[in-house]
Amino acid sequence: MKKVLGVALGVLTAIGGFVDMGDLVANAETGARFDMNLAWVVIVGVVGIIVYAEMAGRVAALCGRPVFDLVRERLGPRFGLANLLASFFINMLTLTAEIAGVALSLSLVSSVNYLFLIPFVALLVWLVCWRMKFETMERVFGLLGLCLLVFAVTVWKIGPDWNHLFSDATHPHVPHSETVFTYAYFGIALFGAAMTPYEVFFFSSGAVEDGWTRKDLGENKINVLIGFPLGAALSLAIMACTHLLLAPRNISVDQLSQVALPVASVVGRLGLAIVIIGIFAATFGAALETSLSAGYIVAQYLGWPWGKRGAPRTASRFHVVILMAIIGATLFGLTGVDPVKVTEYSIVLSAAALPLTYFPILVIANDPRYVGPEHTNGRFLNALASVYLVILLLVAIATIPLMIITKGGS
Amino acid sequence: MSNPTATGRVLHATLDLLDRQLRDRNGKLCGNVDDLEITRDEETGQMFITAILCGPGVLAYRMGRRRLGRWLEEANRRVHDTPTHHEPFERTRIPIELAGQIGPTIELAVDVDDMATHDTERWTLTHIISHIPGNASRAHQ
Amino acid sequence: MTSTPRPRSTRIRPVEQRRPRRTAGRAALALVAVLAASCSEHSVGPARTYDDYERKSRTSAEVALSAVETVRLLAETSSDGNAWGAYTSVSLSEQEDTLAEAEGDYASIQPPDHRSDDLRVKLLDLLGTAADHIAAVRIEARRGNLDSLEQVARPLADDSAALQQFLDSIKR
Amino acid sequence: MRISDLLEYSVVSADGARLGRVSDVRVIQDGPLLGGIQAAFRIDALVVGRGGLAERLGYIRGRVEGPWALRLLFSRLERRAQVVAVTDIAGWDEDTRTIRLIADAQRVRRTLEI
Repeated sequence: MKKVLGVALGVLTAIGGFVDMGDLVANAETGARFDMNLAWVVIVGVVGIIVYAEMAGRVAALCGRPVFDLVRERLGPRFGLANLLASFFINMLTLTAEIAGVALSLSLVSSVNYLFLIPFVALLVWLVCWRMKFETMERVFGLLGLCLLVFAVTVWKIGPDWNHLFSDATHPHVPHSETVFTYAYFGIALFGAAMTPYEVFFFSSGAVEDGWTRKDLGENKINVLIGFPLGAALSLAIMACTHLLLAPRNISVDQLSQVALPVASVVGRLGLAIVIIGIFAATFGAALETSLSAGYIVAQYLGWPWGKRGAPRTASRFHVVILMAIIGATLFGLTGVDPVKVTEYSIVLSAAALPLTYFPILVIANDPRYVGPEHTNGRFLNALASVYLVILLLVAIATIPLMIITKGGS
Repeated sequence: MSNPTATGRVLHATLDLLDRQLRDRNGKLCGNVDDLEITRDEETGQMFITAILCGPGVLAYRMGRRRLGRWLEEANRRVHDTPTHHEPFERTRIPIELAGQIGPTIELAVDVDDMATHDTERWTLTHIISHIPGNASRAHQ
Repeated sequence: MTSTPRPRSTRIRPVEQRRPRRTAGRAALALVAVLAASCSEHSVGPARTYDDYERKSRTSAEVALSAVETVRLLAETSSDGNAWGAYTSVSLSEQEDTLAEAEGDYASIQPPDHRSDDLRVKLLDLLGTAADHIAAVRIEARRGNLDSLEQVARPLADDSAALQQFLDSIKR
Repeated sequence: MRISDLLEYSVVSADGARLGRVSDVRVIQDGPLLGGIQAAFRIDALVVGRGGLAERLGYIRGRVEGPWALRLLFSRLERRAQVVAVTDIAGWDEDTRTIRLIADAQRVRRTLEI
C-alpha cells in the first residue's frame, strides 16, 4: 500500500513538475497565434522526453552516474566543456525566466511590481536549495503544480466542439496570417519547452540523490510513462484555452497574466486563485530545478562532490555554484528584461543544444559496461531514440537561422 | 605483440580510464581522471601507465593550455608544501596501484584531503559556506 | 599513501606548442552576439519603402488590437466578479505599457513617402484614442470600482472595430 | 610523459606511410607487481586513427551494441583505426611529434578487433 502511494505520488509529482515557465508561455502563445495547428509538436516533444528521460533514469539507477558525468566521458573534455558552457548559459536564461515567473505570479496577488519581488523570490529559492529535503521539495512543488489542472477544467467548461478541436489538432496547417518560418520557429519553441535539457540533468541527478537502484527501475518507467504524458495533456489544455478564448478576440499572448485570463473569465475568482497558485508552484519548482541543475552540471563535469542529500558543507563548491547562479539570474532579471522574451529564447536555444546532451545518454544506455547486458536498450526503444536523434539534429541546425529569419518569432 | 587475452585484464586508456569519476577511500567524489602518466623503460622500451593525474592544472594541460596548466600545477605544489608526507608527494598524482575498482567510477585508496582536486572545495568551505548558517546540518525532514 | 617505484625516466618530453582550439569559444561568443542583437532589436526597425511601412503599421495595429481586446476581456471578467483588484490592475498596467511602447515605436519610424504619412496619422490617432480609453479603465480599477469596469471599457469596442477596419484596409 | 602528450603523436611506418594519430592506448595489466598490490599497467599497443568522436564511444572496444544506425556508422569509423604493437616502435621524434615504426605499413597493419 505504501509502495503504491509512493508510486502515485511520484506520478503526480511528474505531472505537476512537467510544466514550467517555458511550457506556460510557449503553449499559451501558440494557442493564441496558431490555434491547435502546433499541438502535434507537444506530442512529439513529450515522446522524446519520455524516451530520453527513461534512459537517463535507468543509467542513473544502474550505475549511479548522472547525465553530465556521461557527457564528459563520452564526448571528451573539450566537447564536454563546450556543452557545459552552452548548457549553463541556457540554464541561466531559464532560471531567470522562472524566477521572474514566480515574481510575476506574486505580483498578480499583491500588485507589487514584480521587479521588487525578484530579490525576495531569489532568496526563497536559495533557502529551499540550501535547507529543504530533496524529496519534500520535489513533492511539495510537484503536487502544488497540479493546480494547473484548472486549465483542463476551463476547457471542459467552455465546452468546445470536441470533434472540431480534435480534427483541428490532427489536421495541422500553417495559418494564413503566418509564414512557414514563424510556424517552424514556434514549433521549435514548443519542442524545446517539452524537451528542455535541464529536465534530464535534474531527473538523473535526482535519481542519484534519491538513491535509486535496480529496484527502482519500475518506478522510473511509471513516472515517465504516465507522469509526462499527463503533463503534456496539461500543456495542451493551456494551448486549447488560449485558442478557444483569446485567438477569436485577436489577442496575442505577451504577458504571463494573459495566460491566466481564460481561467478567470470562465471559472471565476476561485479558478483564478488556483491557476495562480499553480503558476507559482510550477515556476518555483522549475526555478529550484534549474538552480540545482547549474550546480549539478558544473560539479559533475569536474568530478566535485555534489548533491543536497548531505549537509551543504559536504558539497561546498556545488552550493557556491548554485548561489552564484541564483545571484546571476537575479541581477539579469533586475535589468528589466522582458521575462516572456527571455523564456522564449531559453526554450528555443535549448532546442538547439539538445543533441549535445541526448546523444551521450543514448550511447551509454546501450553500453553493457554501464547498465549491464540485460538492461541495455531494446530494439524498439533504440529505433525510436534514433529517429529522435535525427529530429534533434535537424532542429538544432534549423534553430539559429530561423531565429534570425523570423527576428525571434515576431 | 603478445596475446592480449593470455594474462591480465585489457583496458583502453581513453575509453576506460580517462574522464572517469574518482572516489576516495570513503566513497567521496574527488575529481575525474584528467590525464594519465606514462613512464617508459629505457632498456626494454616497455611503457607503463604509472599514475592517474587529476587537478585543475592537469585538465588545462590536457586541453592544450600547456603553459597555464603547468603554472597552475606548480602554484598548487607551492601552496601545499606536502606538510604531512616525508617523501616528496605530488597532490595531482595518484599512483595507479592505488586505483582499486575500475568501472563506471574508479575507487582510490587515498583520502580526498591529499588530493589537489579537493583544494578549492576546502577553500570555498572555509571562506564561503562555513559562514552561512545551517551549513553543517542535513536538510530538514 | 605509498610512493611508487618509478621506472627510469623517459626521454620523451611533453610537447610544448599546440595550436589553441578556440572555435567553440568563438562560436559561443558569436551566438551571444546574435542573441543580444535580436533581443535589443525592436519589432519595428527603419522602413525604406511604402510596403515596408505598411507592414510595420500592420504589426503595430495588431499589437494594439491585442491590448484593446485583452483590456475588454479583463474589464468584463472583473465586472462579473471573476477577478480581484490586484490581478486586474496589474494586468491593465501591463497592457497599457504594451500599447504605449507600440505607439512610441511606431511614432519613431520615419515614413518613407507621403502615402505613408496618411497611414501614420490614421494609426497614431487610433493608438492614441485606445491608449486614453485603456488609461480610463486602469484608473477606475485602481480606485477599486471593479463593477463598473465594463461600463468604462465600452468605448474600447469602437477602438477595436476601428483597428480591425484599419487592418482590413491595408493589404496582408 | 602524459597520455595527453602521447595522443599528439602521429605514427609513420618504415616506408613513410602515415597511419594517423594515436587515439588510444591498449593496456594489459600483466606487468610486475606494484607495491605488492596489483600488476603494473603495461601499454601493449597504440590505437592509431583519425581521432575524433567515433573512437571515444566504444562501439567496438566497449562492445556497445546499439542503436543499429549509430553502431553501423561508428564501428565503421572505429574500425578504420589500426593497432600498432609497442614492440613495433622504432623511434620517437619529439620535434615533429612522430613515432616511427620498424616495419612497412603493410606489415604492421592490424585492425581493431577484440
